[in-house]
Amino acid sequence: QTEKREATEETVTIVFKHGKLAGGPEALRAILARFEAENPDIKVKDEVLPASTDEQHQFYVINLEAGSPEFDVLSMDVIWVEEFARAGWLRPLDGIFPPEEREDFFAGPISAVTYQGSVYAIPWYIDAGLLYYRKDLLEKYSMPVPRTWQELVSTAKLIMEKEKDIYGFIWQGKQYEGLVCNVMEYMWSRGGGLIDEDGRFNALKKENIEALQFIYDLIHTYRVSPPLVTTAMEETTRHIFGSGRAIFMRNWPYAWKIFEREGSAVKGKVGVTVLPAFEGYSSAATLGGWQLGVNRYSPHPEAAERLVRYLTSYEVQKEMSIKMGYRPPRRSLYEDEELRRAQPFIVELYPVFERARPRPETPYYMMITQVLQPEFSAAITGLKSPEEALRSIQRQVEYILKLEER
Amino acid sequence: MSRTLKKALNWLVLCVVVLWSVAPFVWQIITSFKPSAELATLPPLLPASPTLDNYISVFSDRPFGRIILNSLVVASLTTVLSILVGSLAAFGLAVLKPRGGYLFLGFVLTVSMFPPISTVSPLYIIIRELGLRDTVLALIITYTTFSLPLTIWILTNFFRSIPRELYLSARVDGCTSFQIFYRIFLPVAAPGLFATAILVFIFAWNEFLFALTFTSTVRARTVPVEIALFPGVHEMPWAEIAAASVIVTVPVVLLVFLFQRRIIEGLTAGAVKR
Amino acid sequence: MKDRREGYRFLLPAAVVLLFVTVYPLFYVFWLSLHRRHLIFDISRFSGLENYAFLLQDERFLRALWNTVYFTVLSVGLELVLGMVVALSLQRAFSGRGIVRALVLLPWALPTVVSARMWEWMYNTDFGIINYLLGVDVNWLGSPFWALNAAVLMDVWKTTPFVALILMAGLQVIPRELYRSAMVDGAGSLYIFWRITLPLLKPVILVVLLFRTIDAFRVFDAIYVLTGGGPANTTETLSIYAYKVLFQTLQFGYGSTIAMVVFLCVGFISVFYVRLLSR
Amino acid sequence: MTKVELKGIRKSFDGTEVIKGVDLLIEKGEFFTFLGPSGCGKSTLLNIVAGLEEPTTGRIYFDDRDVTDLPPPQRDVAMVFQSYALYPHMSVFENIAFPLRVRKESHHVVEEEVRKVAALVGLERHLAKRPSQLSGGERQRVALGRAIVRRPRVFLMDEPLSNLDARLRITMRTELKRLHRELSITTIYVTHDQEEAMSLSDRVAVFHGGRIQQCGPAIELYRRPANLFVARFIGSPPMNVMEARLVSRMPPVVDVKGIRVELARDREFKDRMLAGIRPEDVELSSTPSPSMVEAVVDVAEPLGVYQLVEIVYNGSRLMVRTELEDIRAGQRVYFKLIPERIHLFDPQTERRL
Amino acid sequence: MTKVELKGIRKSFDGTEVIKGVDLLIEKGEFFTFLGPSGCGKSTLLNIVAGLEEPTTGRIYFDDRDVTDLPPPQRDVAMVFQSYALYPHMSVFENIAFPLRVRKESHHVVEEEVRKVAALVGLERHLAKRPSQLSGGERQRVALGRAIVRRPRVFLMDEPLSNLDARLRITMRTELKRLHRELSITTIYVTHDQEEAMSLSDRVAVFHGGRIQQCGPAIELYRRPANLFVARFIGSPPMNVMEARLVSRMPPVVDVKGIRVELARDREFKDRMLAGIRPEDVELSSTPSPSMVEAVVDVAEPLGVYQLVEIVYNGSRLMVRTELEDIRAGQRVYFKLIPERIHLFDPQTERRL
Ligand SMILES: Nc1ncnc2c1ncn2[C@@H]1O[C@H](COP(=O)(O)OP(=O)(O)OP(=O)(O)O)[C@@H](O)[C@H]1O
Ligand SMILES: Nc1ncnc2c1ncn2[C@@H]1O[C@H](COP(=O)(O)OP(=O)(O)OP(=O)(O)O)[C@@H](O)[C@H]1O
Ligand SMILES: [Mg+2]
Ligand SMILES: [Mg+2]
Repeated sequence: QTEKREATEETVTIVFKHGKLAGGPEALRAILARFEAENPDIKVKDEVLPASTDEQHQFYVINLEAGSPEFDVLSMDVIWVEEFARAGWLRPLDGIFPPEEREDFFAGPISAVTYQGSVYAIPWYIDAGLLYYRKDLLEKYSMPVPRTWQELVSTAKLIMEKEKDIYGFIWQGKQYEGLVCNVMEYMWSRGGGLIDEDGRFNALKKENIEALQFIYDLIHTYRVSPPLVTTAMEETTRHIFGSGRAIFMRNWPYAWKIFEREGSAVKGKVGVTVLPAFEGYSSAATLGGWQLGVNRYSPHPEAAERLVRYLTSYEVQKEMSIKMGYRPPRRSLYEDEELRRAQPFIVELYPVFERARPRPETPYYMMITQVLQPEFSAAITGLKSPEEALRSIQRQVEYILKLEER
Repeated sequence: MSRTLKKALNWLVLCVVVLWSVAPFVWQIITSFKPSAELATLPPLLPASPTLDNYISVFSDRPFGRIILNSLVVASLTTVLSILVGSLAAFGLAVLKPRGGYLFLGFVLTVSMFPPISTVSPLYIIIRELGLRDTVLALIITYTTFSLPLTIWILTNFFRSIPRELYLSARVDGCTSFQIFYRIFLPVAAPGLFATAILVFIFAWNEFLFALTFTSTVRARTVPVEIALFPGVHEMPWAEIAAASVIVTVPVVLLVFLFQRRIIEGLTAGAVKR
Repeated sequence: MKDRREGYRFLLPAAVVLLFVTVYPLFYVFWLSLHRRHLIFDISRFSGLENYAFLLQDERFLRALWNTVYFTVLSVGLELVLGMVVALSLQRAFSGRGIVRALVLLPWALPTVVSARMWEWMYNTDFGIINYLLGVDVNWLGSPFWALNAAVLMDVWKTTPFVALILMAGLQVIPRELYRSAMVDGAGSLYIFWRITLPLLKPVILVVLLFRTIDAFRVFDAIYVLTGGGPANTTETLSIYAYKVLFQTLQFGYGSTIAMVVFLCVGFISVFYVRLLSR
Repeated sequence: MTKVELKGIRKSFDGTEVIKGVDLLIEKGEFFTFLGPSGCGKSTLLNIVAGLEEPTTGRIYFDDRDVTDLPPPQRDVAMVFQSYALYPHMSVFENIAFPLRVRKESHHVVEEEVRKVAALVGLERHLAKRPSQLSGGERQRVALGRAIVRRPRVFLMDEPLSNLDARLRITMRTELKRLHRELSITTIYVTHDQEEAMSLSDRVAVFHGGRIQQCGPAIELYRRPANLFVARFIGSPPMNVMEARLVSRMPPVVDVKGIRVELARDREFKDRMLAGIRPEDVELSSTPSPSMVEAVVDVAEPLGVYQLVEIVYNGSRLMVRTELEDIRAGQRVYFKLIPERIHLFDPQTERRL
Repeated sequence: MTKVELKGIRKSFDGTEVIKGVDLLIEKGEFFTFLGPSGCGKSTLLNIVAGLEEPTTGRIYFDDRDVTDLPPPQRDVAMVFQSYALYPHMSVFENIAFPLRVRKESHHVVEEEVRKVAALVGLERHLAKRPSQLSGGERQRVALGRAIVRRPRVFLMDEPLSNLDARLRITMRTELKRLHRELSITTIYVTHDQEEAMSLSDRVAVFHGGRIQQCGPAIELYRRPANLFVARFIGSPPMNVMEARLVSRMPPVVDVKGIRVELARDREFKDRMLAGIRPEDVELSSTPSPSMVEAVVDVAEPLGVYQLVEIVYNGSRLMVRTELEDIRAGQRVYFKLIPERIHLFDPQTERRL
């Protein structure tokens, strides 16, 4: 109302918080500059958050809890939106993100931004776990791309015996959020999971035990995964794979572009596919990606909403895909000719994203994951048996969820 | 002769000790000059094509200058405040000897043992309520307080070592207590003040827990937090971290080299006398 | 007498600051620890000793407690022994002693965060200098066995100089005449060390132990930055656990309970040493 | 010149009484010394006069005016300490000027006064130096200068010479004495060195256990010590003390460990007494003589002009000071006590008889 | 009993020579003292004898055996330090027992020896105490006991009395002397106190600037100081030194600041000399006499048996020691120099003439 008029009279500055983006600060700056050109009454200041998502989360929590009006637009991991919405820190965006438009988005991210019927953020870009493999090696030993975990193990073992100094399968096993993503993929692809049909939290079940056991076996029984995976994060594994020292790798899509760069040791030798599943079950990938929302305490909500709209618009998402390699959450973009030409790789991932599953959708996810991370870590390093770990998870999470009851 | 053998052994231990102390830091310096492409290959140890890029990008990609400024402001103001309040108290304790002074000193010592983690949550709430979140002021206040026990303890020892006759003499010459404090004791204890100041400065420059908790933006973030929270996509930019580390350690290294005598004096003032 | 009364005025500013910023929060944290308090969802209700009860069956807490004790005992023990060796060898005067002392002081003076980052990089499995120099392929920070020991090593590196310097100062207070006298009386260096040096150094050793034990027990930044508490919480100390609970999910009730426990433990340690010292 | 009077001064620290009732009258311009062993309360009493400590009971008068409740600056006294208490961060000039600066005297006055005083104590050439650059004697002089510059009513000096070496102490002693003569300011001097007390003072008060044992001119204390403590404390080497019995009243004859001595009649006696004999009051000879007693030299310490000799007779030891040069340990010697120089004390009260 | 011989000892610290060539022969059982002002290298030389320092050049012989390269434990010496160097964490018993424990003597022997020594130094009742619970003199005795218990070949003592107060020093001096007589162990004693040196020693070596200035029996040094340094250093208060001119050779008459004195003929003379006159070698009188010179008393310090008096004549000052009792400052007095007690020195070389 009056704000609109004010906005036209003086420029407002809105602050946009986000994690560091691939391609350096300039690419985003260019996009924002265009936004500023289109909206002369708005200036955008973008501020980069720390590397680790845990620290980013801590930043938001501490500031939002204190009602900080110091930033307007925030980028959020999929697992935070419900928590922030439940805490009442986000502005509902139903008005600028109508149900019709949501149709065009993948189901996973939409469900992640929806809390009690309203949307609190708009998906910005999307991620999901993938299997990277060495095309050249599989061809050399004429092995097919594995469709099941067991196949992956046997293929890896076979090649490892022939090739010297090569790891079989590397993934992210350090105690952090990435580990949860990895473990969930095994559980889902075994028919398990943490939340039952009725929405109850139920970790302790046969499928989950078997999945965890399998992960443990990857390292300690089949020995296709080196022990270093228990401390590896994305870049650790990407470096190893990128220097040609591994056959298979689980990672996010970002790695592809790096492998295909000039001078890469594996340029042209890398293939990408959906993650394997257990025999008789279907493959699953953990949904990742970032959403944009508006701070409830923002002094300029209207301007902030405009920025969110802009950044999640068809055009910007397309540009970010083409120029920076980010995967758009809009299905229709995968039909876009320009994008198909520029990033054929992204387009191929469509089926993966279609099937990507969100981690447990609960406002308490961050507390729960603090339980999951160490317990999973303990299970894959053999400090605890899978059953012990899952039992412990169940007990602790129940104590957390008791908060809800009053 | 055994004397020479003993000397040789001494030298050996000495070399090992020095090497052991310095080597990690030297490695950090070397790393800071490596282009990121060379990080992942270990031999050679030295960068094949040393570069200043890491140093440049620390400042160009990040508001690192501002953060150093924050740290400088926090550390210097903390030092000044802590010395001010601490030397007053120490003078009171050591020279005027009020009844119950020992209790107070005991209280101060007890406080010095408080684990910061035990008070960080209420302090966070208090600071938030006072609207001081993410300000250097919040850090200055907490640092001053947490360095006070050290300051009081060391300065009390220093003041005690000043002959009481100086106090009596100045009294007879007509000074008030406060005049004696700043005209006689402060100047005479200058070396002690200086030693303490350096310790407090180093403490404030290095503190992490409170800084991590009470600050959230470049407005008040300090150097250790910045280094701990160095942003990167998916992984640590090791070379940049190394460069940043080298930059922020420079003041500390300078202090140590210029004033090692005083630092050691200050450190040991509390532990060894008595 | 007038002096004495005047003395209180000089103590006043310090007393006010200390009371407000350390003592009051301590009572506050105790109060918090009696609550289920969750800042994010604005939940706050009095729960008595419920948190403490849960603590006793919280495996993660027990694990953290054990880690903390292990870290404290091992690092302080090593630092004392190494510190003594360094102190004895640096004790005698030689030219360049100032520089050597400054170099030795360096690890102590570096920001903990920086040294944690340094060691994290050196410990790196693939590109770390340590594995390279040793010619091994150990996953220092990833293996549950090595991680805590790696943290201990870092701490030893960082604080041995401090211990050595204090011990050195303690050595310097021992009159040289005592050694000379013992030498003239026919005692060898080892005998002198055990019968003269060590007993005379005892008070200083106790003070060092007190400082170091307390510091090690409340360790936070070093390990927080080095490993974040992983792998599998094998390096999670009480402080880190408390911090995560407090500030990653803003559970101020339970977090305060852990913080309270840290405080109590440190209290016990101090009382123990102070007893020894005053004997 | 100021008269200082102490009336019924007592002082307790934490319940233990350190000064147990002192009454004193110090005359205008007098050089008065508190003499006593360490810890007897000399400094405490001096501090009470200065106003640095409050007496528990008792009053202090300067020229008949009660100053007990005045703080130090208003009493207008100057004090010199054993450690000199020079301000190490100030030059000699500033040290001497300090009391004037505190009083906010004009620059001109300060400059002039300091120069005058510096000339008086012989420090003109050192005004720009720091105390750490001075020798012990020069530091001493700075401390004196700082006291003099105020032209105080009373000088208080707390063992100002005891940090100096023996040789310098003698020189400074002479200088102090000369200064006092020139300035004629009432001076209270504290020392535990009897030689210093004797050489400097008009009158000396000997303290022991918080009480004045005797008060009077130094030579008086030496000649007629009021009790055993004073007798032993004054004189070096200290007086020999031996048991004595009265063997006859008329004429009075005492037996000192087997030696009979006839004493003057106007003295008091008891049956059992303690006889005090100063080493310098024994006549020694290396040749026998009928009036003398034979003894053997146990230890002989030649000290230049004279020797200290410890002789043994009859199982008793006696320290003797002699100018004879040919005395050696083991030698047979002959000695005699000088009757009028024998001091007699009551063995119970230890008072002089 | 051991004979100690030093041959051509020199010692440098960091390039500066502290001992500049010392040759000495210390006889069996002798009590020998190194006397000299602070910093002259006495302690350094003693440490060299103990083996705690190596000489830069020179050799040390014990009973003609070269011990220069032996470490301290093998030299079998015992040392007493100025600070006593008692082990604060051990009881008196353990302190004394320490040298025996090091030698791993049986418990029985240790017990017996320690008790014997404790009795000798009078510490029987204090054996269970810690050093901090003892008085200065008792600590001193513990240090002595610890040295004695080993029955060493040589005792080395580095200013063992200088931490004691004046009175106790005199007592301990006598005791030391007696102990030495009883044990007859060769003793090297270091002090800067000339009185101590004179009273204790068989022979004294006066050090200055790293060289021996004079060596001989104490009384010899007092009577015939070899140079101005020794003359001034020995005797208290120190010798007055004044310029003197030879006015006639036959008979030899010198003019000391206007006073003409005829000297014995067998002495050496120069035209210009320095005359040294000890304060005790001036005859003073309060009544005029033709052979005497008039002077005025500037300062008078009564010290019991005698007084120290500073007199002024002809613009010169002279310190005089007198037993006259009625001398006061400002008074007119008459004095005379005793010709045979005037010491003459060459003003260039400062050697005795
Ligand atoms: N501030 C004080 N508090 C408690 N006791 C004190 C204090 N000042 C002095 N005393 C005690 O009073 C006694 C007398 O002390 P004082 O300093 O007057 O002795 P002193 O005669 O000057 O001795 P010294 O010759 O050693 O200087 C001592 O036993 C001392 O311990
Ligand atoms: N270890 C050393 N290193 C360097 N110089 C030394 C050392 N020991 C002594 N000196 C120097 O040698 C000189 C003589 O010292 P020494 O201790 O022998 O003197 P001293 O005659 O015993 O004096 P004092 O009476 O003060 O004890 C001094 O100038 C001293 O500074
Ligand atoms: Mg005193
Ligand atoms: Mg010496």
